[in-house]
Amino acid sequence: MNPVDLTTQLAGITLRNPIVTCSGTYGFGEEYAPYCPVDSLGGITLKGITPLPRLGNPVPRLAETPAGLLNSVGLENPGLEEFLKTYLPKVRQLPTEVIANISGFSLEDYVQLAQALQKDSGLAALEVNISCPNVKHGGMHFGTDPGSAEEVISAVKAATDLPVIAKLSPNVTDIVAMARAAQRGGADVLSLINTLLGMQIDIHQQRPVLANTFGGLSGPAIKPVALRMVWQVFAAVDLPIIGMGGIVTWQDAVEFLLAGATAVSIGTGNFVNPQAPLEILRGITDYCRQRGVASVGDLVGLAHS
Amino acid sequence: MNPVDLTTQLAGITLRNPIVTCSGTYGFGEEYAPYCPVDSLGGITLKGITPLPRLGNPVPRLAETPAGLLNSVGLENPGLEEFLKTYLPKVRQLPTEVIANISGFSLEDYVQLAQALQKDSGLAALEVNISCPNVKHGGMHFGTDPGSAEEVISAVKAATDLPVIAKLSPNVTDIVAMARAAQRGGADVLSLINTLLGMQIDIHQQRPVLANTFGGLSGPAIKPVALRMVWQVFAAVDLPIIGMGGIVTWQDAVEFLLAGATAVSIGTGNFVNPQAPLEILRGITDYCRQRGVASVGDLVGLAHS
Amino acid sequence: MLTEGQVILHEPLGDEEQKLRKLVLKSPIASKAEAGQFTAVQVKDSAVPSFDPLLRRPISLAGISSEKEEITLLYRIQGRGTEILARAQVGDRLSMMGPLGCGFSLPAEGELWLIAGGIGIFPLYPLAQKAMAQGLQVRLFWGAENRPFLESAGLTSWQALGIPIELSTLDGSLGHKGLVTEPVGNLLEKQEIRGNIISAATCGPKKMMQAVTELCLARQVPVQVSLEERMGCAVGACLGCAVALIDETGAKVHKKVCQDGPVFQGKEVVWDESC
Amino acid sequence: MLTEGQVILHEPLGDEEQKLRKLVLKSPIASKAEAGQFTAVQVKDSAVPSFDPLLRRPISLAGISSEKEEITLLYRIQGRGTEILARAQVGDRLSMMGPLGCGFSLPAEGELWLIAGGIGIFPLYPLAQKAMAQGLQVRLFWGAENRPFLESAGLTSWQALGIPIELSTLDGSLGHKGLVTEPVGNLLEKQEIRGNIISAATCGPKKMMQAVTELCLARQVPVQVSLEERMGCAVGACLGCAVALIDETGAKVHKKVCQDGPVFQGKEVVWDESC
Ligand SMILES: Cc1cc2nc3c(=O)[nH]c(=O)nc-3n(C[C@H](O)[C@H](O)[C@H](O)COP(=O)(O)OP(=O)(O)OC[C@H]3O[C@@H](n4cnc5c(N)ncnc54)[C@H](O)[C@@H]3O)c2cc1C
Ligand SMILES: Cc1cc2nc3c(=O)[nH]c(=O)nc-3n(C[C@H](O)[C@H](O)[C@H](O)COP(=O)(O)OP(=O)(O)OC[C@H]3O[C@@H](n4cnc5c(N)ncnc54)[C@H](O)[C@@H]3O)c2cc1C
Ligand SMILES: Cc1cc2nc3c(=O)[nH]c(=O)nc-3n(C[C@H](O)[C@H](O)[C@H](O)COP(=O)(O)O)c2cc1C
Ligand SMILES: Cc1cc2nc3c(=O)[nH]c(=O)nc-3n(C[C@H](O)[C@H](O)[C@H](O)COP(=O)(O)O)c2cc1C
Ligand code: FES
Ligand code: FES
Repeated sequence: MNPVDLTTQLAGITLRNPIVTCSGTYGFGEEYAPYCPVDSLGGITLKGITPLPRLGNPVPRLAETPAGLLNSVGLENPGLEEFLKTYLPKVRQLPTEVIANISGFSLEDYVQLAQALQKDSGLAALEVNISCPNVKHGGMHFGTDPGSAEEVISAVKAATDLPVIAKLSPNVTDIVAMARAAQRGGADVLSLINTLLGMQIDIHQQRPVLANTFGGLSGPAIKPVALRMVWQVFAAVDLPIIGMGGIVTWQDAVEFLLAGATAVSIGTGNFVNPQAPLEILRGITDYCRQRGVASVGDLVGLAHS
Repeated sequence: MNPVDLTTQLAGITLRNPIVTCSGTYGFGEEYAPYCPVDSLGGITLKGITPLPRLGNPVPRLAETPAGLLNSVGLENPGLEEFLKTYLPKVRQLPTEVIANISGFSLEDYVQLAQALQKDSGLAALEVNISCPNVKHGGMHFGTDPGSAEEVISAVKAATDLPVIAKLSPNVTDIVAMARAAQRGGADVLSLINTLLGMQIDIHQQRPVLANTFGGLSGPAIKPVALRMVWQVFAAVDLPIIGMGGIVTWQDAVEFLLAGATAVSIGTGNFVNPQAPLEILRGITDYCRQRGVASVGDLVGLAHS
Repeated sequence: MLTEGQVILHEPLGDEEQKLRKLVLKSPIASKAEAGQFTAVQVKDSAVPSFDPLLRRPISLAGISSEKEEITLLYRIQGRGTEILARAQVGDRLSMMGPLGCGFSLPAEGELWLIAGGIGIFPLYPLAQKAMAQGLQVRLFWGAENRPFLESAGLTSWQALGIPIELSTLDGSLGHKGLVTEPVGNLLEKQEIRGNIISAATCGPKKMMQAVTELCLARQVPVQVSLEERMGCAVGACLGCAVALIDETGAKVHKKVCQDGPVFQGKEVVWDESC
Repeated sequence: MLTEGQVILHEPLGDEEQKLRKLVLKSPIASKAEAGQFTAVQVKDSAVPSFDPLLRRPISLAGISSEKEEITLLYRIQGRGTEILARAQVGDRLSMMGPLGCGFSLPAEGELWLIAGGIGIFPLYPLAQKAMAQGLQVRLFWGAENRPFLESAGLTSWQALGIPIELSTLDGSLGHKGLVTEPVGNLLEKQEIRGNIISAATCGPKKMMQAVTELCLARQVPVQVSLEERMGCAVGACLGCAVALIDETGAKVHKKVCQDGPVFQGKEVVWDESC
């Protein structure tokens, strides 16, 4: 039996396989290492960083929902300076491709972050989060207005020599319009989806469960929406896609590949099963083998035909 | 112990309690009668009708997802003429308030339907579905563009003397903008949410499960999104809200009331438990009694303060 | 009717590897049910509520005993729903809706041919019992993968009825080697049966039922077909389970498998469309 | 470490109406665990996968036996997660992550006061055992609703340790009537204990731990607190379980209950903020 070729090309980055992990769910790459060897992953995406350190939102920050998870972490992060000093030297040693994730409240924020993160940082790519729904001021704007999205992506693109991944918010009327805007801005890859804005109410205390009222919904509950958006964007825009949103099992991952994702990213799934990436990798490999698929890339978008 | 006052006022309509059922999930009111006495309901909403009969989409039309259901029924309905002839005489006899639900592909469609349905029809209100995601041409447009939404609601309002309920789609960037547009158009009540657009892929056959590719996601999976939208609209727009999306238990229903819904509507929950409306009614009543709440209306929006 | 059925017996049906199960429940459904009707059973494996999986599963009534107030469900473990169902223990109570839908109707006289494909055999047994009780002649055609399946899925009970049985297997391990439609077609061709009053009822894979219907109609044999479709409400309220039919006027209409069916007149079904 | 723990014993702890459970598992976690650490256990009640409920539940290690490779979890049935957990049968295997977090540290010498509120008692028992093994003097203050709770939640095991115990109940049914902080405060006030080297460890409701911390710090008694927060990953990767602390420089920082805690120095915790 021939081995299945798992290597995955994403706009010049070569991943050993199509499995990556989602920003904000995988810390800075070391936390899950005892559960899932980092060198078995195609890549990891780091927690989103901002120019200045952020304490994030008050707790409770999490709420469980039917087959889902609400979070209102609110972009807690050490800030750019501390990231460069303390985290970057460690993450660049990790035996996998490392994608940084950046967030900002203004165009200047994004540019400042992008300028500080170039190819010589050892990072593989820059994922631009224009979609975090938790930050009240500004964050949402870039992710829901095509004009602003184009502007911020092209500013980032101009500021760094790293490949640029635009991470899209699902909280929009027209995901394809957002994807096209990111493409016009020069994005090399699209990453979708971020979380859906949701909330939960504590009926005993008669107030929202999350201290921040709203949070981002992730996990299996949102998988049908994520898959639909990957499908739509694949059909309309000629850029590679990192698909995410509710992937826990290998079957979920195969759905995303067939819908048009070149790589798949695991977020909340890690909380359910810290070995989910490993099991997904194994499952995808077996699926290819059983069907005589020589390269995992051959699955991408197959359900469209 | 004083009895709890369950009567619910919705823009001039008096419901005996705040429990109604969702359009498209409760047929024309008789199908579930053996499971849940119609006279125990505050109201029922009929399957959406269009001017002409529609066969709807090919099967499979349903797919189960984690804590959710995708449907692509595609507005199958007997059309206005047959509705008036065969269905209306029966539904107007039902011992509860009956809300008709209308859909169209043009402004004229909506006006035609609205003109045919006046107070003397015996109906309690007209719910205008500007949000059905299943129809490829037109349907979505009214539900995602504030200008068109305002236009269609005001045309309907002008054409009927029945109270007008605008049913909003969650597939938008800004639900409050849509709610405001409906208010400007003269809506008496807002109803939210309709289904989220989603899909599922059959990894064995390598094609979408639904013959129509996309379908509307309903059920517990979408509850956090629905609740958030009800919360946002309640905070911003001064119109009564019928809240729906994933309500199966009485606790779910109380969450919606506390978020700002004046009435709650059960859709997919009926499929899970055909006595869900009864159990929800009982649960809400006990909740009020145990907390010394005299009238269910006192719960509405309570979690905002 | 929404009631709880209490599990009285739950055991593998035949060889374990066929993944077939027999589930007998004490249920008031028994007193009202007819052959061809079904129940929508909640699949849950725990006293603690969960919304995943969400929906009930439609399962045909494969045995109806109104005296004992018992119904029998026969099913194959196929996915998560039936896997969960398979874990029900004797004594457990399952939430069931039913009897649902419209079952088979019996001809007034003559010979009733039952034509089954695979697990499509299950709803036909109570029909055979009822037909024989009414003095009709019953004949079974049953096709499947192979002998172990047929033997597991209840062949002996059928043989016990003492009716003529024509078996087919794809691998030839029992009966005719090939499709069930072949023996059906052969017998329909025979001169001597031409004079008889024959009607047919079929249940199985869609393609097979279509072929059976075409064969029968070509010989003016009326045929009832039992269709399957994914269900939401199971009571006619959601239009999830639509099937396309040609009505008396020749117009294409949609009916609901759950409420108008699952049994339809074969001549009405529009086979070549999914809906 | 992700391993499967096999259920060896699972029984009500004390009165059924207290809804407390004792769960003993054979688990490699035992060989590495320290008092104050916890495990994140998957709550599922069926062999068939389900995503509702979705998340693991953090439960403290209430007993650690490295010789027998056994851990004990004590918990109260509160919601769906623990209800499902309560259905685990002897022989079942539960997926567990752990040992997780940073536990209590022991002082080098002197007297260790354990101050518990309600089920906050559970992680303190292995700490008491370890402290006594190292020759420290241990004293317990334990407050709860009423006598049946205290007796159910393990009072006899504590009494068996032969240490001084001050009980409080809200209804006065056992020990001091009132809050656990009152006996703690009273003893701290007493002249004679002033000279001793005392340190404290507390676990219980947040408000109670805050009061305990304030009392202790006012008397220069160092106090460790075991905090609770809702968890996503349980390994420090999601920042769901943040707690606000004041670091050495006086700056407000966030730490993670799951990774940096659950045990923190009381003096560092910013109590008046949720985060
Ligand atoms: C009227 C009727 C009678 C039936 N009688 C029987 C019977 O007697 N014995 C038996 O073994 N099976 C029967 N089935 C099929 C049975 O409902 C499906 O096998 C079962 O739902 C799929 O297995 P699962 O739930 O384990 O799969 P899952 O993977 O858990 O199902 C996922 C979803 O797909 C739907 N689905 C999958 N396959 C089918 C199918 N073939 N038909 C309808 N929905 C499907 C399920 O309802 C569910 O919503 C009947 C179906 C219908 C419509
Ligand atoms: C470090 C740590 C150690 C713990 N040790 C114990 C123990 O030894 N014994 C014990 O009985 N309980 C313990 N708990 C609390 C236990 O995790 C919660 O009681 C339990 O998650 C809530 O019960 P449930 O899952 O049945 O409720 P559900 O209603 O099913 O929970 C819903 C959600 O809320 C979260 N949640 C609810 N209450 C709490 C809470 N108080 N703290 C954190 N998350 C919560 C759950 O994790 C879940 O995500 C501990 C919690 C933490 C953080
Ligand atoms: C706790 C948590 C924190 C997150 N933080 C970030 C973040 O900092 N930046 C970002 O782009 N996305 C963030 N996300 C979104 C995820 O990267 C991912 O897009 C989303 O959760 C959907 O995938 P999933 O369903 O597999 O979790 C976060 C998600 C979770 C659950
Ligand atoms: C099978 C099905 C058919 C539906 N048909 C309609 C319809 O005709 N008109 C409409 O406005 N909404 C329709 N809906 C949407 C529901 O009325 C409701 O808004 C949505 O399902 C969310 O509520 P739920 O989660 O309680 O089901 C339909 C939903 C389902 C599941
Ligand atoms: S399943 Fe709802 S109409 Fe048939
Ligand atoms: S639970 Fe994820 S960081 Fe603590």
